[in-house]
Amino acid sequence: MSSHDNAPVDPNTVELWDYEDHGHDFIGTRTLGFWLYMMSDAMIFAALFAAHGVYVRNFAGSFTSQEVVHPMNAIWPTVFILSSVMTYGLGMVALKKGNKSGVVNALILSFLLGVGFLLMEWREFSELAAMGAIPQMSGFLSDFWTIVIAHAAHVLFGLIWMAVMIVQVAVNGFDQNNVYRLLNLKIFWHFQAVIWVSIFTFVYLFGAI
Amino acid sequence: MKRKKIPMFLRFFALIPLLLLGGCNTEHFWLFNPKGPVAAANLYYMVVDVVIMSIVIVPTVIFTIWVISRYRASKKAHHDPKFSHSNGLEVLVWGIPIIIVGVLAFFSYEGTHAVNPWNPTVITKNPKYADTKPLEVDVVTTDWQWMFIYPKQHIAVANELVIPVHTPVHFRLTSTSVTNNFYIPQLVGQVYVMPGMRSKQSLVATHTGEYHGFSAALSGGGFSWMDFKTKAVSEADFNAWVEKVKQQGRRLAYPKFAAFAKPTVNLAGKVHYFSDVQPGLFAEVIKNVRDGKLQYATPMFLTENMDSKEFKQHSN
Amino acid sequence: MLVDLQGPWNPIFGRLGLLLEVHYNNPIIFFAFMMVVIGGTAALSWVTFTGRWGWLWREWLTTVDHKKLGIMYILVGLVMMLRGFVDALMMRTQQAMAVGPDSPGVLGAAHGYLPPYHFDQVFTAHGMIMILLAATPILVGFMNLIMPIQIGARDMAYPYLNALGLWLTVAAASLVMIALFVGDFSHAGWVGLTPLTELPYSPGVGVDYYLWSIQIGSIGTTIGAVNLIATIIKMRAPGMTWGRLPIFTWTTLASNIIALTSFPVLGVALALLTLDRYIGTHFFTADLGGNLMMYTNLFWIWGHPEVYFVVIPAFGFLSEIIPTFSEKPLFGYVTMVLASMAIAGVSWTVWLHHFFTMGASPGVNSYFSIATMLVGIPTGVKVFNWAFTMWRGKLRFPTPMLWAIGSLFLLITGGMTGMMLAVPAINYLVHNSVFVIAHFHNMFLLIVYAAFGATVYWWPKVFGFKLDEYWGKVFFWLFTAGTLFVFVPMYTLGFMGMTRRLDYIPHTSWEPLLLLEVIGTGFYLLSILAFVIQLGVSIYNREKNRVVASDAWGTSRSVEWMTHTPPPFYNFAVTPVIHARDEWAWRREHGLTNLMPEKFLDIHMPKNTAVPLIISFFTLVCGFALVWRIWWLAAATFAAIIIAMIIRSFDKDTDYIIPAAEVERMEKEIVARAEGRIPAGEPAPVGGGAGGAYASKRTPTQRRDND
Amino acid sequence: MSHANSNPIDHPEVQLASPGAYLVAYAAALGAMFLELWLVVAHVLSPISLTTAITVIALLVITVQMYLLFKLDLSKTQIWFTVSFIMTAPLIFMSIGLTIWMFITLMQRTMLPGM
Repeated sequence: MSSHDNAPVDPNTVELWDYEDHGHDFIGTRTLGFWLYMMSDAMIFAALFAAHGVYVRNFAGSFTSQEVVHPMNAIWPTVFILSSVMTYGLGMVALKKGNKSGVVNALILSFLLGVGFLLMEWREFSELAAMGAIPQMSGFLSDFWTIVIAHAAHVLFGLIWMAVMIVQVAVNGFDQNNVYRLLNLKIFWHFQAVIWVSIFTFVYLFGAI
Repeated sequence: MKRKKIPMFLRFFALIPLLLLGGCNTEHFWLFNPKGPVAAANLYYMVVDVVIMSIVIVPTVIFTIWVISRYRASKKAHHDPKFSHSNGLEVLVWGIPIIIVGVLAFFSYEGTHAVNPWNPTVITKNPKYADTKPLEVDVVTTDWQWMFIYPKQHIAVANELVIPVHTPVHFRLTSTSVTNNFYIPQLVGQVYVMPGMRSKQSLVATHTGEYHGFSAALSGGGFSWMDFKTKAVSEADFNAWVEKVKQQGRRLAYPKFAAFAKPTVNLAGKVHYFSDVQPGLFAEVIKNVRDGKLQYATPMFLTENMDSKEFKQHSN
Repeated sequence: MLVDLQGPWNPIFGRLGLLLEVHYNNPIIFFAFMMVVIGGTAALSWVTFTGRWGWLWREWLTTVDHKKLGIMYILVGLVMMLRGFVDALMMRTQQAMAVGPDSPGVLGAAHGYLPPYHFDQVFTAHGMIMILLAATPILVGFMNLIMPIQIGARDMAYPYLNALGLWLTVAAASLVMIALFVGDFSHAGWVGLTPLTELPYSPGVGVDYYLWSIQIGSIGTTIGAVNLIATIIKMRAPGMTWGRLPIFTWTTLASNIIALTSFPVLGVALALLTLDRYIGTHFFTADLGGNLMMYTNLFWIWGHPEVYFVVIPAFGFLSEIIPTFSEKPLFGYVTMVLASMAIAGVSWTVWLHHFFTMGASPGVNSYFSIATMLVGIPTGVKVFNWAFTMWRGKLRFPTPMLWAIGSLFLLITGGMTGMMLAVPAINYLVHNSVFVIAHFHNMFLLIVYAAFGATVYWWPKVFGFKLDEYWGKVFFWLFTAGTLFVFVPMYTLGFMGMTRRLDYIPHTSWEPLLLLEVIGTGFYLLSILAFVIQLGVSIYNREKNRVVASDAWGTSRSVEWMTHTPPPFYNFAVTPVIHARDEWAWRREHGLTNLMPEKFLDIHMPKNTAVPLIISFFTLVCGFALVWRIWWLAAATFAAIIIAMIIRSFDKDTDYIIPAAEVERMEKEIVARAEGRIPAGEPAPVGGGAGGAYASKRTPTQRRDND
Repeated sequence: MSHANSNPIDHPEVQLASPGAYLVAYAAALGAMFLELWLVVAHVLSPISLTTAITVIALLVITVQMYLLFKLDLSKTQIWFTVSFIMTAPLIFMSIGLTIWMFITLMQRTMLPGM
């Protein structure tokens, strides 16, 4: 591990400057940065899950988790979000083949499934509000609403992004920018599936036990 | 250059405050004058910690100063421009800190149990106090006063703590509003006093006398005035004091306590005595805080005004 | 409204009606306001009368050059540090004045001159500003400025995001400055103690200012962290393997790993508190199932790693400065890298030591105590390694080295008191006492010393002339006198049992030491004066102190000394190939110091953009609207942010290419200038800490995307 | 000049997409979620083993997703994704685990019912 190479150096042959200039891998740099952001986002959910672990039994005489959490209903948003992620994946397969209409169609399908997911969550939470289980009632309810809506907000942001990407791909095709954005959105969207698996298991199913 | 002299001279200025360390009156160093086994244990661990670290820090400082003076360019000492690695030294630089931290870890573990607020083994494992019946005191902090309730004696004192010497005192602590920190430097270290929760603390005073107690956690505007005197008195004096308070005859039930808990700054250092305290008051306070029934909002004009006229309106 | 607000609210102006009710009859605020108005007017008039608006806009406000962004980061940090220092002055004088029940009170205060809630705001602002808006921007600034050149890169991985990170930090700083005059600031300590920060106990807008400004600033820092990590991983020059990475780059990596993963947790802590205050949830309330210690927990999950986020780059500075002035390579490079990474890793397992006194079980406390002490191992290793770096060296003591050695001794004392605090049995006595304050100021001063050392060290690289040594030494010794006069008495007061955050001092025995601390702040004040004089004298004498060599100190070792001084906006005409750990020292030893490549290539550069500035402006307005609960404005500006991002995503004209011939012309001009063939007075088209002049003057010849 | 592969679709990360992996990940995740749901609804296990079982299943699903959706492996294009994930994962577990540990002990000590 010596820091200095003691072998004699011939000043005439040593390569001091990189005349080949390979440049850097533009798409790879963009996706890596987005993945790093995703790790940061994962920590947001880590903090929220840590909070969930603390508030999980703080009902304060209000609704208990069994009264609020219905995994039988929550399985349907699960089907929607996982399907949306899968169709986005198929869009990535179309991208690999350079199939523009395939990508656009997959994105539209994925978008619609995502909207379906949000509508179901909307219904679930309006029902909760109607029965009075609002976040102001107890620490547990504050936590439950926050953690699920934090995920829903991510999905909403993903849907806006997806809508923009549908236009971008339709207009500009697969240029360098669009390709890296599609890859980043893939990371973002697939990540929502991972988070939802955690929420379904650790919030909905644990809450029902 | 002539003017280069000035900064050299300034350096010695910088050392003046160090003289203070030698010259100060030790009586005011509360941390070095413990009056009970808990604070004494704290001090013991501080000394042990510093001594163990000095074993490595003192030689390091001496070595560094020696290197700085020995190898200045003007001294023309041996210069080794390639020296950047040595397995022996690497083992040394990792080994020494690991050993020191290992030893300190042992003392830390031991000390944590010795002064654990829930069960300080310096008191509970000490045969000297095994037969003494402990005194129980419930502490409730408000914005910004202290209420010390003696549940067995059915008395309560605001802003003053009186305890008998050589008797373990067990505290249960809670707050009505925000977090405070119960601290009597010469007797016992700190523990948070949290609303809706019950923390514990224990101490023994070994010398009679008056000790300063205060809240060590910021709790709003009246926080600096949250002092209380801790009077450690003899067993007989304590009993006499209890009798005296009992005769005052001011009843303390929950409604009266709720009125007491309104935001008040203890500017004048007032002490109140209550007798005939409602049993279970402490638990009722916690329950009401947890249910959101005991809560006084700090008035807006108090926090927003840059004038203490309104602040004084809230003082006793 | 969702929550019970004290005071007025209406749909158009939100809570701004409060300003009519609350009277600010305090001359301090008026004075501060006048200072800001006069300073602001002076700056703006200077820009206007010298006709520099175009220059300001082209060269600085819309730049994406990492060097300029770095300079602006440091400038923001220094300005906020001055603000934080004024807060410190007020705290020290208030405490020295308000001793004992007989102490006089002026300006409406019962004791001293600051009423309790005003004093509370002062120390809250001091803490929050010094950590998040002074230390963090200054260190991030140095990372921006130096790290890309150190790895032989043209720019950061995402120049646009880099600008966004800076301007978000500026937005956060602006929001804090607005809080000084429009409304008030939080009075609950920089950690935002719950439930004191809950709406019933903090009914005003102060805590909201605190929440939103930190939230905005921390988004900026997270963006910066993504950028810096990706740059280190992806943008290294050929041959710059991990084993050859300069040590400051390693520490940048270590500390940004911390920032990337810990700031989100702070975001969550603040967001949950925001929900409590805005819609009435029960996260950190004492009632209805809230858990007030959970905030403290989340805050310190971020807070402790954050401490190392700011200290690790300071270690990096020392590891660059000490070898240069010892004329030796750093001792134990591998060990230093491992130690930095170990500190970053262990920093995640120790946070409970900030609330040992919460009353967790002895098992929990012992675990966190021992984990905390583990940090002492890599830190001790670093101290030994620096000592062995100086051993058998050829030591010179210009100001950077003085700051570095000062920093080293501060690390030893601060480390020792830190190990004391890590033991619960000791911590119970000194937690929340001024001993703790002395300890962490000790540690932060270590960073300040290292940062001032780094400023002097890299100043010639960035600006092309050295700082004045005489005034630099005066500055150093005055500052050191300040440090000793303030913090030796403060440690002593800690042993006397004095606790922190007192606006009124009940015990008269503390008075003499408090007065000494005021003398210390006087030394600090003089030292700042010396610093200003140092800058002034150096700028006045810049031709005399001009540095033309790429290596200003003659014994520097890493790659940033391998480009022109000051570096052109493209950093390197041709990307260097790296052969050794200390590449510049290696080239010097082999006589390969010629900076002129044999041939030139096209250079690909990002174009200036105003979008980060616009987004940050909307963010600032959005933050202000949220503080005052003006919902329509908050919604409108939030939508504007999203729309600005979408519009930007359709902009394909974001880069340009400098043809090889043009690069050659500029390089030759730089060399000619260095050799004195072009008079130094001539305005430089490139250089001066970098261009952008070129970037904005010329139309792009080629776009990046040819699809 | 600066980009050897002029067609962005040829980028290795685009070429990672594979319908098989996405379909398997989809089926595995959905199947596992239904399995967990059945375990909870059917009450065939004791609460402790049920909790353990669904935790293990969820962690397995996440691992499968990490491998099949994000293609985390040690190949040249993916190594830094994997490294950053491996460095983040312990922090996630530590912040959740230590928080829950310290708050369980704190609640046992300070929030006794009726106290």
